[in-house]
Amino acid sequence: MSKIHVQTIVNRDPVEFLADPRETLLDCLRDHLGLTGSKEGCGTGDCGACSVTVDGTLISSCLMLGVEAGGKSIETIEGMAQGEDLHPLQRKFIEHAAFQCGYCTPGILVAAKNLLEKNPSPTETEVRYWLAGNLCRCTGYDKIIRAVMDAAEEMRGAA
Amino acid sequence: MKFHSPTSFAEAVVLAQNSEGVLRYLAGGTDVLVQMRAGIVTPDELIDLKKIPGVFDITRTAEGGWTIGVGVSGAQLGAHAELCADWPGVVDGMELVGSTQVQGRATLVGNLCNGSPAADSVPGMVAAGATVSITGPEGDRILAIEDIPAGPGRTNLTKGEMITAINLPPRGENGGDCYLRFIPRTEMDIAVVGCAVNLRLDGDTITEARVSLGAVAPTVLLVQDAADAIIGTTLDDEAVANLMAAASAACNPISDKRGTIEFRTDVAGVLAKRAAKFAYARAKGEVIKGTHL
Amino acid sequence: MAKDDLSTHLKYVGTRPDRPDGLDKVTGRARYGADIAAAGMLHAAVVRSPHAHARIIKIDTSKAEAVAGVKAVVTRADFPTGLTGEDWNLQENTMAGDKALYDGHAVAAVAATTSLLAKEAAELVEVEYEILPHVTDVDEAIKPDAPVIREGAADASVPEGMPANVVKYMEFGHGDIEAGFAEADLVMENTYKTEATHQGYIEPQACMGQLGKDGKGEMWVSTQGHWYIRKMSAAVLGLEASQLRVTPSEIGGGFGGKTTIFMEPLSLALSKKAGGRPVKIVMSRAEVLRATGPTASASMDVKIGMKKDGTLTAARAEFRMQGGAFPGAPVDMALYCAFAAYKLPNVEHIGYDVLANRPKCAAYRAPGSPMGAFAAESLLDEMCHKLGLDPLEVRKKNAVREGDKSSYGPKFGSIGLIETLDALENHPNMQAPLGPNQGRGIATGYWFNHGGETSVSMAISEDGTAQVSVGTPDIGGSRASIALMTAEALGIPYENVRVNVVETGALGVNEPTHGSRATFASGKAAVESTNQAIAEMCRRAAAEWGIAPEAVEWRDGAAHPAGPNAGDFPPMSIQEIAVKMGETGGPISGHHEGNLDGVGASFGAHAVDVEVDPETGRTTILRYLVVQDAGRAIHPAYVEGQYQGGAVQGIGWALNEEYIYDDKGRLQNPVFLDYRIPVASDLPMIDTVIVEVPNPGHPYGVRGVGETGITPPLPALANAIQNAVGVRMRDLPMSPVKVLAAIKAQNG
Amino acid sequence: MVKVNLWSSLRRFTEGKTEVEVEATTVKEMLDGLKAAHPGLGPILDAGISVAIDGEVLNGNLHKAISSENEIFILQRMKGG
Repeated sequence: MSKIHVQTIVNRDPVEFLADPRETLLDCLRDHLGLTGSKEGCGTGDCGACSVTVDGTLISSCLMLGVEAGGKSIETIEGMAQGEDLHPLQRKFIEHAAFQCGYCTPGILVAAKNLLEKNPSPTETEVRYWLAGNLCRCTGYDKIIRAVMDAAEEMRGAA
Repeated sequence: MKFHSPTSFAEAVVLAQNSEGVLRYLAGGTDVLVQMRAGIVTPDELIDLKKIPGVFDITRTAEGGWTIGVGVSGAQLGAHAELCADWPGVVDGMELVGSTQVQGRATLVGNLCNGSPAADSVPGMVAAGATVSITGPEGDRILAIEDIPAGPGRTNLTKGEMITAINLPPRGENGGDCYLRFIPRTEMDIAVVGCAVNLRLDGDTITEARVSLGAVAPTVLLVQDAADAIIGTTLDDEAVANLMAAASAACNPISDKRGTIEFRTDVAGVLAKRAAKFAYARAKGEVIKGTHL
Repeated sequence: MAKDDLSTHLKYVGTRPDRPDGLDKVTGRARYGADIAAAGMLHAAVVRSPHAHARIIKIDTSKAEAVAGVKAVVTRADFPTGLTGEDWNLQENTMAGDKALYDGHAVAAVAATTSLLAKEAAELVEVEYEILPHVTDVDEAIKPDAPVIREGAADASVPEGMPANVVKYMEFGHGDIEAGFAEADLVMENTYKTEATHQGYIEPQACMGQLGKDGKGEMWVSTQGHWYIRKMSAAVLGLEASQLRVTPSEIGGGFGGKTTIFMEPLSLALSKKAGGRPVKIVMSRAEVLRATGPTASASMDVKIGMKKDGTLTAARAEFRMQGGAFPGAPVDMALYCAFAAYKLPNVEHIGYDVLANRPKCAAYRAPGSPMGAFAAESLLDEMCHKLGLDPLEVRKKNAVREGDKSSYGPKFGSIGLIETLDALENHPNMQAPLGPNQGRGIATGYWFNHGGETSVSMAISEDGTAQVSVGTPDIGGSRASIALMTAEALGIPYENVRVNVVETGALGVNEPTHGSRATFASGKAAVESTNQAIAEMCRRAAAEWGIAPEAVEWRDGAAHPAGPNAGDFPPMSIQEIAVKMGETGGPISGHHEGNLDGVGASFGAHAVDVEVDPETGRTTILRYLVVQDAGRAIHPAYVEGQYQGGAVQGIGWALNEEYIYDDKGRLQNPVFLDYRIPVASDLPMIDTVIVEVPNPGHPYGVRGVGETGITPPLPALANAIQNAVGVRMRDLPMSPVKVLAAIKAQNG
Repeated sequence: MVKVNLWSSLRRFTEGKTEVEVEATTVKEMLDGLKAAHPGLGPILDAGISVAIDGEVLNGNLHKAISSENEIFILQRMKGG
């Protein structure tokens, strides 16, 4: 089965890889680019652990083929901090104890960042519905929602 | 698996016509990839429609309706203020499909062609009176939305045929629509029952109505009896009771892991009532936002 | 020092610092089971039975083996024979032998150079089955004419003449049950059912195993307990445990489901056959749901006698549980917990562990307790309704206190049930007004907690910081809590303590992070280890000062003369001692190991307000309160996290989660789309109150908090739904379909 | 002599008694004593049980000292999630 050469931008860097057309973007990120921060929890778009943005749109990377990534700009959890400087969401997640096992955390952070870029002042309900596709089995979501709301407030103050 | 990225529908039609084995189209991909993952479908050929110019466009027609490209995602629909103002029920239906992440990819055409009787975007389009433009080896044609699904997982498109756009009619004056669905959780489930109501008022009286039900029969239903129950009324209690009865009577559901015959039949009536009330309020000019009414 | 004095002197315990592994987990850097790669690594796929119960006539692997890139195929023929007891059960579950016992049971495995290739090859393995009659429901499986899952599987506890699928039987109790019921003003009896649920950790099982012909091997694995993985894998494959080095990855949730083996030994078996190349196996979500441990399903008869004033006179429970095709349903624990909150002069328990054609159940957060509570706490509430009594008052009236005889026999040590119920009563949520179709429900829950085999080492570094090596994987912040206790004991800043979860070669045997034990047991052992290091540092200071070691005491991170008589020396700090430890006797460290005792049980009480849509049967949670006795909260934020997470798992179990089998015994919902765990928009904030009745068996009073929280939601929600719309749900889940049907039946 | 409380369905191995007395100073001696006096208990005790001593439930700890002062229950083997 012949592979397809894909050139794309990941976390602001140009990258290229050879993809079997059956491989998902998640497979390619993890297996070809070594970016294992995006996780597979279901492979069917039901858990959000593989969330990334493609040209600014939040998607499940298990529901996009790697060969569709050509010419796009992809952001993953590995690109969220600027060097050693954490994004406010990352800091607030640590501060609020907003994760236990941490497996869903990369996907939730990517999704929450995308929300705050679109809506800097979400209500609790808006945060809950935006993140409804990011399953967390450890926390009961309480501290996640608080961390997102608190990060939003801090970012509004800084803006 | 062969992967094709045609740059015109003409090219796509030729590819589809010459395809061998199992063929799937890739619009948003949110159904095809899940089916591939589950081993339900292993396509021999996959045709990605997203490199065709114009497939991401939402355009106002000369008559005041809308043409929506086959690559337009739910997120794109939801961000289109004018379209949302015209057809909130249609947009809401699409936005209920899957998560925010799925919204970033999933399309109206994909949701329609997946052929699920529970597809959330389809009742809204049926109630709106939407059509699809089709191209194929034999030329172009236009079909009503409700004529596309042939049964669970099947469509009436022939080999080599594909949808090129969704067409929504002009909203016009004093109209309103609404789609509601029932799921056990608040998000992330397949509709157990879905109902869309689209209506137009003259003063307080309903002059036109279309009522559509999802997940209560092998295909999405357009229920004339339910529409007739409210046309000519002000959606008074008696009309609502008749609407509920007509909606429930139209149901021919199955019992499965998501719901029972009895539940689906009962809740179809309840959703018809609630959707009609919201559609009526929208027709009155009220702005009612949200997909979780 | 008395415990109450202790709390006023705590500097680090009870604070909420950043967890040590926080940075790794918000940047994507933390490495979980599937995040590993190694040179020459192969990928595996597992062939699974599509049948619930079938004899395996023949397996033909030749076509799979012929595929270029396929390096090994294994079946049960590649495993040693002659195992007995639980070792045999584990082997049989890892790979089917004569029969496939449930939908999803592994029958073969393939290793190839890519995972796509492994999956393709797996489809080429041809298995010939003879389909046998099957049974998946516990009440069907216990019938005398049910299909027999395995001949002769019953243990010595089962008397002659019981149905063939009953593999364990128990009775226990005390008092005179009939006299107790005769004394009551109201006796009620009902049957309650709970469906199996899955732990639902978001990280599917994943491992990479490597095994050579010499029997030496390594494994990287997502697990709650790597010594368990080592012992079980070695047993199943006939290896020497010490030749297998197991390293735990970060773990993406376990909740009991990762305390045992499923596909892990297959990576070793495949590796050995593939010339020692490492083999990675990552389960799909469907494999997780079909073939890893869910919990048991239960059918439970409960009978309670109550006086008009709410005093309980007698109770009886007869529980039937299936935990899949193997013994091990937690019917015993369910019975122990059912009435544990109440003083009962007369009580009788009967339990049946029953085989069925379902996956082998694994532990799930307070195994058994949620089922028992659902039955007992529901019936108790129904009786309060009938007698017009306040359900909280009745619970307080009958609540057990220290020294009371428990329903399961032994007397209670220090417990905090009364304090917990008082805190619940005083919470503002209990006064919130309720509207139409809204109702409030309360319930209690109990879990024993566990000490268990524990081995911990700690060492002082040359700069006066400390490192602690523990064997309990950190699932919910235990590195932070253990670091806090170590810092407290040493009197050095929290940031100066690093806690490492180490591999099997680095410590003695550790039980998993289970039984709510990581902070209790590894924490207690870390403090004991630290005390040894402190004693050594005091000795070194004493030698420097030329005084007796007993004349030196440790406080605030430094050695001090114990009093004016000891001598007049300035304090010698940990840094001063550490920097020259090479010249004063060498490394300073401490180690503690044992089967730790001093465990403190944890009671909880929850209150939930719901609104039920009478037209659709849907339950919306308006507010939720968890009150639980933590003993002492070391890192309160992670204690709250356990309360909230446990409660929400219980909410899922109560409302929507269930295993759905079709008439062929195939699981109908092995995806998160239809296995419906709660999503963020389903829930309000989860309010918590941490009650602290210190456990005298732990240096800082810790009880362990992980498990109790999953128990009360099941009955609390049933109680709330009755108060909202008048219907009593006795069959979980209380899905909209069932609630609407009940409402319609009630309305006639 | 220590008094040991058994779960009641074990009485078919103990001539109908759920409370039995054995000569023992450790948990191990107690279990050995039980098996010697009531051989039918052997397979049950060997399959894995927990022992509650004065209310604390323990797995293992065979060498733990016990006396007639202790309240002793044999329980099903504890498991946790």
